[in-house]
Parts: sequence; structure tokens; C-alpha cells
Amino acid sequence: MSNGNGAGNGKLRIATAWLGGCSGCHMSFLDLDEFLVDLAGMADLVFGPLTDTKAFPPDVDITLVEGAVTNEDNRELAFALRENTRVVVSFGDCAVTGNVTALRNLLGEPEPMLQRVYVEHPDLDGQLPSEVVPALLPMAEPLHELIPIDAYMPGCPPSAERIKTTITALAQALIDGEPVPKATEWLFPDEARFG
Amino acid sequence: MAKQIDLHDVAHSELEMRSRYTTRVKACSSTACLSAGAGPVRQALDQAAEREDVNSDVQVVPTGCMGMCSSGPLVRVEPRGAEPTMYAQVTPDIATRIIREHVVVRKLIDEHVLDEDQPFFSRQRKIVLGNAGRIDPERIEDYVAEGGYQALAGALNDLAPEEVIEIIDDSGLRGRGGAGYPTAKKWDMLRRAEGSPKYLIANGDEGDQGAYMDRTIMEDDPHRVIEGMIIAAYATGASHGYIYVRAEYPTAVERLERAIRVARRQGLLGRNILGSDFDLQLEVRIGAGAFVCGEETALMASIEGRRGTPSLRPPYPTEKGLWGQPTMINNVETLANVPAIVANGAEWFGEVGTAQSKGTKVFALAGSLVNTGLIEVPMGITLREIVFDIGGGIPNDGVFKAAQSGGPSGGCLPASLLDSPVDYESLRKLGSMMGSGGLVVMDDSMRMPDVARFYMEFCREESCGKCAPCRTGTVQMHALLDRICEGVGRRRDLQHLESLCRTVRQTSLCGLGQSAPNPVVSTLDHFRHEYLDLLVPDVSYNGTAPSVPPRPQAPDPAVTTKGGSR
Amino acid sequence: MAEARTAERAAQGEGHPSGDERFALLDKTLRKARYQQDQLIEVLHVAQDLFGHLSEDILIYLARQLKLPPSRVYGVATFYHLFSFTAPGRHSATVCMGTACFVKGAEEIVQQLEAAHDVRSGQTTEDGELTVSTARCVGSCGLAPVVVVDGVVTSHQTAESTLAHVGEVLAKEPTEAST
Amino acid sequence: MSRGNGRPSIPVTIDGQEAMAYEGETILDVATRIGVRIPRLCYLEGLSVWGGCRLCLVEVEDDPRYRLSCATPVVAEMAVTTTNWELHNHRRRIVEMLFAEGNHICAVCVSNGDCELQDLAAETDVDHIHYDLQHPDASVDASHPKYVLDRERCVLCTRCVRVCNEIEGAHVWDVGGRGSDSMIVAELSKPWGESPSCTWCGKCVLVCPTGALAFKGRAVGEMRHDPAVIDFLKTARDEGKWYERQEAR
Repeated sequence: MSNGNGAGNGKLRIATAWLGGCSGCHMSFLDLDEFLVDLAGMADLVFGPLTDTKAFPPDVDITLVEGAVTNEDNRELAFALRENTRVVVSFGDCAVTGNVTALRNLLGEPEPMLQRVYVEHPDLDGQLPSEVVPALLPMAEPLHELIPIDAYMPGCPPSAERIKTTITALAQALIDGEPVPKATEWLFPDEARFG
Repeated sequence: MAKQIDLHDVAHSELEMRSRYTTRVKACSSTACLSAGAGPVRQALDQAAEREDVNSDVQVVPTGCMGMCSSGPLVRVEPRGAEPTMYAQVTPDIATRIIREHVVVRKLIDEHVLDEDQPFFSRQRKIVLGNAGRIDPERIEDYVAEGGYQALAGALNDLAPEEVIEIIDDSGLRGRGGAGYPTAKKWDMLRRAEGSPKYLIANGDEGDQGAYMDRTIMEDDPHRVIEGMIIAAYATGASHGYIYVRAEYPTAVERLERAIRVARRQGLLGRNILGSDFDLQLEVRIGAGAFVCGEETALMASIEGRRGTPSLRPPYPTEKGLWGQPTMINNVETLANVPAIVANGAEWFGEVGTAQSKGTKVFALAGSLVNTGLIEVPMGITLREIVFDIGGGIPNDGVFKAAQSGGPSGGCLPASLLDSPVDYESLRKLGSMMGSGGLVVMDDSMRMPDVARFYMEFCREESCGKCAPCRTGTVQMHALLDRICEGVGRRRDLQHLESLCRTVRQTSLCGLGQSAPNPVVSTLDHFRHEYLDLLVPDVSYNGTAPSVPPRPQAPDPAVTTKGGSR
Repeated sequence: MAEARTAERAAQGEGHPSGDERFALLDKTLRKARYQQDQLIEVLHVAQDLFGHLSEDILIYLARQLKLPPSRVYGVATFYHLFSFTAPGRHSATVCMGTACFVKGAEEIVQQLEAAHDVRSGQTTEDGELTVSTARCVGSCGLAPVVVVDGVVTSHQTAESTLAHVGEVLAKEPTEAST
Repeated sequence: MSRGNGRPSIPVTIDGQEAMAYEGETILDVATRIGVRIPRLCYLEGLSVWGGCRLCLVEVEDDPRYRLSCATPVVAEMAVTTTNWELHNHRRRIVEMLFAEGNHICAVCVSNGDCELQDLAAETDVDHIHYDLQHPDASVDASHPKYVLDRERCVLCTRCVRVCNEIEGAHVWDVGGRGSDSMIVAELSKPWGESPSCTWCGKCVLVCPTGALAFKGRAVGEMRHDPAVIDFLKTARDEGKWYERQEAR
């Protein structure tokens, strides 16, 4: 889209991100089948597990974020994509609620879980992962605990139909130059009191 | 049939017995004074009287609460035909000196004398607590000598049940448990309810922290509660009564059970009360540590031996209460007002208090005050009078910040509202409530969000768990308050807190949940800036790297779906 | 199953098979209550007074005697905070957390007690010596903050004075004397 | 549902729709009969009214408080609005808090759709949870040969407690603890499989609105409940009328 330092080809810039999740949501995204062709017509996929880009690019229109925030890398990426994206979509149950990724929270701090997985029931030689793997955060949390979210797409995984509906609606708004449909904030009828 | 007590005879011989003593020494033996060491004091008084050989002239009387608990143990010397003197902070040594010096040689121990003309005493008006600190609660004779059971005798002899209700109606007596429902209306509903037997319950499940009005009434003047219940039962046609008392009040349980036994033996309970054809059985039931049992339907569940969870109304207890029978629940303090009203008339009662809130109210005064203790004041007295005249102001040159009335269900009243009158309507208008009578004063060292968190924690732990908004809402509101108080809260947390207050208040099943948000709402109303000061500034995402607080929160959640009705 | 036998014998009016005299006292209470189901809470109080806490055995016994479903007895017993299901320590320190005491710093006392004796409020130390708990207002607000140590109310406490007092109480009695 | 005899005689209005109600019918009864859906969770036809979920609160004209539609009998000329902006938000918050209270990480309902809590979330526009997830340390009881109890998914609606007590008469279940520590217990909080009073009737499983109670050994698609069976049983037993049942979904 023609928004400053973008690609300038009039197309939307769409990204996906894969945080602490099983990538099932991305599989569901691939389930879009022929819609992927339509999508390619109106948007460029500029970042995500499906592309080769290493750093999160600037000036992205829509980012679908799969997975809970569970380690340092996730957090870094979440901040980066928030800063460079106009509409961030919390994509799938792990991003929306923490879901399976957050099951580790039941064990409290990450250490007991790591012990159980890597030392008590090792398939290989029992040792804790250290340098190569990013450090786990104390809790695995839903994405909205870390950054503001513009739209939520629950589902485990969300069906291709739901993904298509969401993307179409958001893309249409962006293309028409209309404000992204941020609904009236139902939660805070007293908003005015906060000035 | 039990023998019938002759009230006149008993009163007469009791007064005669009293007149044989030249001096009566009253030793406060209430729970507060006992924990301050009143037991040894009383022993010392007895021993000293024996040693000085003034046994036949001096009567040492263990009494209930004299009021100024912060100065206990209290002892009051009442010489025949002379002014009484009250002593504060009495130790066994002082007690010995009281007998040896004051009683024997009429020499006052000046440094321990407590001025009874000071506002703490003179601003009070005692109806319910008229006998507390004056009589030995374990002796029915003492109660009868002060005019006890005369109101009952009068009602049974001269008044039809409807006439008793009329007197209560005219007096304007309202429920002292907090909500202020007109007592006569309740009585009338039970009277008209169809079904037999009908039950009457005295609610002595005072769970409010910092409140011990009902306990004091039950411990110090158990016969007054019983007389009130008998009159209420007579007026409403109840044939069976329960007094539901917290298990944390063993003395109250003991004294009530003893008083019931004595009353039964004297023909004041059981069949053909005082020779009339009116019957009433009374029983004490004890709770087991659940605040929610102060709620009427939960209380009844507890008496039935079940989990103390509230049930839905309607049907109201007066239609379908204990075991499906018509049941009326009155607060202990309400019932304790009844004998005095019936004895002295509605007009006499109406002279005290305001137009809509008549009579007096007992408060347990606690917190940052010079004088703390139990007070009974006319309704409509201002908060300022209670705090500064009766309470003696804030100690150590402290500054009054707020008073919390109504405990975890009530709200706080800031300094700007010191001149508002204390009655049902005014307090409710100010977002607080009368409550059962706990009044905690806070000085400026308290942070109000901490106070709100304290009460919310209480509600969270006392929520019965039956209804979802109260069970889960108190947990969430406490978590949000916790985060704010710990300095890691965000604007969003405060917004969530306020929206939850509304939901929990409007959707909870019983009074506990409906009023649980009150302390939060009222501290937010009066001390909002204290909350705002604790919030972490919002994270900026406009091109600058976000700073990461301990538990990062987004400033504004947004949702895709539409709010509003469908 | 031993429990089932207990119940059978109880149903035949033989009382509890253990022969524990305290069960005879409990039976007396049950008779006085005329085995009325609504007396459950009263009976639980008596049982706790007799045994110090409510063990599973006691709950089963009461369920059978009052002909109540065990889950109902369990539900009632666990609803009310005064009933305890583990044996209390030989000594107890209960910090009042009523409003008056809270305003005057009771929280600090609890924290320090917990830290000093390595125990959480509501629990007993590993050696079974001390139970630390909090109470909802013991009604001595004029004396705040209040701590009840072995049933004796101590007034105007600070964290230091409480720790010292509890230390004294613990030291006074040698362990073997109370076993 | 009370199927009143005779003719309905009480005129009421629900969401602008006029209807005649039978004596003793509740707002929820009438609404259901005329096809107006009111969200609810703990209520189940055939069982006593519990009133714990608070989702079926409705607005009654000239009444300052919301009324519980499952427990409020209709009176003549009553005008009911089943949802408004505020009620919708209250319901949404309650549902969100129910999610936050348990560990509702479930592979079943997302795939077979058989979960009343999930339905309610959709109905009340819950798309994410605003509140702190509690991550309770709740236990799974798989000791019973035929059934499983997963307390992580329990919403404390007490349908199982009521059906076991009121319909089956066994009273295996009750609620133990208090407040947020409340949980469903069998016997003296014993493993379900050891319960001497359980009759293996499975009614508690049939009525469970979530996946807290489930049949063992079934594939995800077969993990279904059938709460309507209770009303069928109750009507058959109490009134001697066997109405034709639709098979469970």
C-alpha cells in the first residue's frame, strides 16, 4: 500500500508471526486454498514462517500472530511487530488465551517443567537446554497481556473460513481507507471519566 | 408447669439486698476488659474486701461492658448516696488500693479516676446498653430489679398482639442489622403469614470485623434479648425461636443458654408464659465461622445444618423460611430495643433520633482514636461528634482521613463529610451504609487502596461460592487491587476494576456480593487520586522502544465485536 | 472395608468399634440431639472439641449416625472455617485480622511470625509445635493489635513482642512432656 | 418446565412479543416456550432451580433490579426485556470470569462443539479473556471405570449434584469447600471409583454443561452430553407422560 516507505505497489503488506504455538494456526491458514491466490493478488506476504525474511519489516498493514508469549524471543518479536504493524490480530487460541502453551503455568515457574521434560523423562541424554534455546519467561501469557491487540480470532485452530472472513474484512477497510473497525469499547462505559 | 416468677417480689428483694451494702463496686468483666486483665482485678477486689473485712458492706459485682474499652480494665465504685467514681486501667494493685483507700477511707486514687462527665460518656444515650456495665449479666434478679420483664408482663396482660405491632410501628423502629427495614412491617408479615409453626430468629451472627455490638448485648444483657424475643414472638405468633450466635462468641453462647434455662425455670419461657396461654421455646444455635451466614437465607440454611449458602428470594422467609415455615429474622440489637419501647411507649422512643431514623444506634468505635470502645448514640448525631467528641480525636496529633462504616459492605466517609448526620438515609446517600455498627477511623497514614484491598480480600474469602459473579468477581477484583497497590497496575486495570464493581453489584445473588464492591467504589469516589498515583504510566508504541514494567500491560484493549444489545 | 464395618456396628447401636471413650461422649451428644439431621453443625462442634480436629473416621461415623450422605457431611464441614481437618500444633498463635487490628499493623505480625517459624498462616510447623493462624476479629478492638497465644489474649502487640512471647511459650514446655 | 393445565391466562410481554402464560410459569419458561432464548448455565429443566450462574437475569419494566428469569414467576402485564447493553456486558464478564477461573484448555469442544460454556462465549461475544487466568491446581479423577471428572473444566453449576440427589437419589456428589475453593466432591472427597453409593447411572455426565464430566474411552466426536434426558425422565415419572424425545445431538 502507498504508505510512505512501503513497497509502493498499492498492495497490502501482510505478515504472520509464530510465537509459542504448534503452528496449527498456520496450517489452517494454508487451508485457505484458492483464496491464497486471491490474497496474493491484493497483498504481499512480507514476514512469517512462510517467508524467508529475518527481521520484522517496517510498515506492515496486518499481522496475524499465532501462539502465546512464552520466551524472550517471543516477547522481542511481539514488541517489534506491534511497533511496525497497523492492525495486530491475535490469531488462534494460544495467542488469545495462552491455551496449551500456558499449561506449563500450572507448574509455576518454568524450572520444574524443564526438569520434568528434559531430565526426568528424557528421550535422549537428560540435560537442560541452555544457550541455543531462548530463555523461558516466568509465565506463558496471552498476547494481549503484552501488547495492544486490534482484533481477536479465537479457535484451535481457527477455521480457514474464519481466517478468510477476518482478513477480508480488515483488508477491505484498509483498502477503502476507512478506519479499522475498532468496536465501541463495551467494557468501559465510564471512559469519559478517565479523560 | 414451671413456677411463675413474681416480678414484683424479685425486684423488691433484690433492691432490698442491694441497699444492705454501703458500697457496690462494679468490675467490668467483658471480653475486652478480660483480655486487658480484668480477671485478676476482680480477684484482687474480692480478696481486698475480705482482708479489710468490709465484706458485708461492700458488694463486688462483675458486670458487662462499660464502654471505654481502650482504658480497661474498668472499675466503678458506687457508694450509697454519693457520686460514683470510675477507674481506668486498673491493675490488681490499684484494685487493692481502691478497696483500701477509696472504699474504706473515702480517698480517691486520682491518677486512675476516669471523668464520667467527658463527652465520651455524656454524648451517649443508652437504651439498648442501658444495663451493660451496670448489672451482673448472669443474674436474672439484677435484670428484673432494673425493670426487666415488666414490658413482657404488660404486653401479655394488657395488649393484643396487633397492639404490640402497632406500638413498634409507631415507634419507627428499623432493623439494626444494616438495611434498616421497618421492624413492624416484618412483624406484621409474619403475623399474617399462613402456616404453623412460625419461627423467630435472632441474628447474632456478627461477622463484620471490628464490630462487637451484638456480642456485647448478648453477653452483658442476655435477658433483654430474650425478653425482646418473647414479645416479638407474642406479637407475631411465633412458637419457636432461635438465637443464632457466632461460635467465636463462647461467652455469649454460655450466657444466653444459661439465661434461657433460668427463664424457663421461672416460667418466662416454655408453656403458659407468665400464666398466659402463650407458649415459646427458645434455642441457641451456633455458627461455625462463615460471614455469609449473617445473610438471612444463609443463616437459615446453617440452622438447618446445611452449607450456609444463600437461596433465592422470593419466596421470602416470612412466607417460606426455616423448614419451609414462615420465619422472621431480626437482628439482636433490634430485638433488644423492643422491651424499652413497649415499656416506655412509642412516643418516648421517637423523641430520640431523626424523623426517619428513630432511637439510638450502637457503634463499635475502633481504629486511630484516643477513645475506642462501644458507644450508643442517638441517630442523627454527626460523624464529627462521634470522632472528635466521643472518640476524643486522632491520637498523636494525627489527621483524620476517613471513617469506614458498615465494614466490608460499607463505604468510607472522608473528612469533608464529617458533618453529615449518621442515619440510614444519609449514609446510604453517601455511598456507605449504617451496617451493623462497626466504625473504623483511619488517620492519614493509611493508603485507601490498601483499605479497599483489605476488605476485598475479606469478601473473597467469605464468598460462599454459590453464585459466579461473587465467587469469581471478588477474586478478580482482589487481583486487580493487588496489582494497583503493589505499584504495577495500569490504567486498564483500574478500568476493569470499575466495570467489575458494577457487574458484581448488580448480578450477585445476595447482599455479600452486591455490597462487596462498596469499599472500592467509595474509596474511588473520595480518594481517586490515590489510585491514579499508584498506576504505572502507559507504554508507548509510537516508534519508541517500549519500556517493560514487571508485568507489562497494554494500555487499551480493543475488540472486534460490537458491544451493545443484539 | 473397615469403614463399612464401622458403620454397620454403629447402625446396630454399638457405638464406635474403637472403644475410644470420646466416641461415647459423642454418642451422648447425638442422643441429646435426637439424631436430628439439622444438628449436624452442633455435633461437628462437639466432635472437634473432643478430638481436636475432624478426621475422616469421625466424619464417616457422624454421616452414618445421622443417616446423611457422606458428601453432604463433607460439604458442610468444609464450608465453615472453624472446622479443621488436621491435628493442631501443641501451641497456637492466632493473630486477629479484624479491621481495627489491621489498621494498627496486624499484617506485619503475621508476616514476621510466618517467617520466624517457617510456617504459613493456617498451618502447623513441621515439628507439630506451633499452629499459626489468623482470626476475623476476636472482638477486643480497643486493645488492637491482638494476638491470642494458647488461648490467652495479648493486647497492643508488635511483631517483636509477639515473637518474643511465642518464643517463651515454645521454650517453656519440653517436647516430650506433651507427647 | 411447568406444563400448566387448563388455558394460559396471564398476559406478558417478552422482548415485545405478547404471550399468555400459565399460572406459576417463570419468565424463562414462557420465553423458552415462545422461542426467545435467554442465556443460562446452571438452570436445567427437570432439576430444582439453583440460581448460581446469574446469566439469565433479565430486565423487568418498572423494576429497579434485574430479575432472575429462571426463578421469577410471571405476573400479569409483566414486560420483560431479555437483554440490553448492560446485561449483555454483565453476562460477558461473568462468562469471561468463568473461563479465567478454570483451565479451559480443551481439545474436545473446539472440535465437536458440544459445550454450553463455549456456546455462551459465542453468544456473549467473548473473543478473549480480559482477566487474569487463575490457573487453578485442579485435579482429574479418572478412578471411575466408566466416567471421568476433570475439575479444571468445572463451572460449579451443580447440575451433577442436583441430578444425583433429586433424580437418582444417591447423593454421591456435593460441593466441598467454600468460595473460590469450592469444588465438586464425591463422598468424603474420595476417588469417584471407590464410591459405594454411585449407581453408575451416568446422569451427572449427561447433564454436565462442559467437559468436566465425560464418558471414558470415547473418541472426541462422540464425547457428547444429553441434558434434555432429565426433563424427559422427570415428566415421565411425575406426570406419567412419555413425550417423544429427539435423539441427542
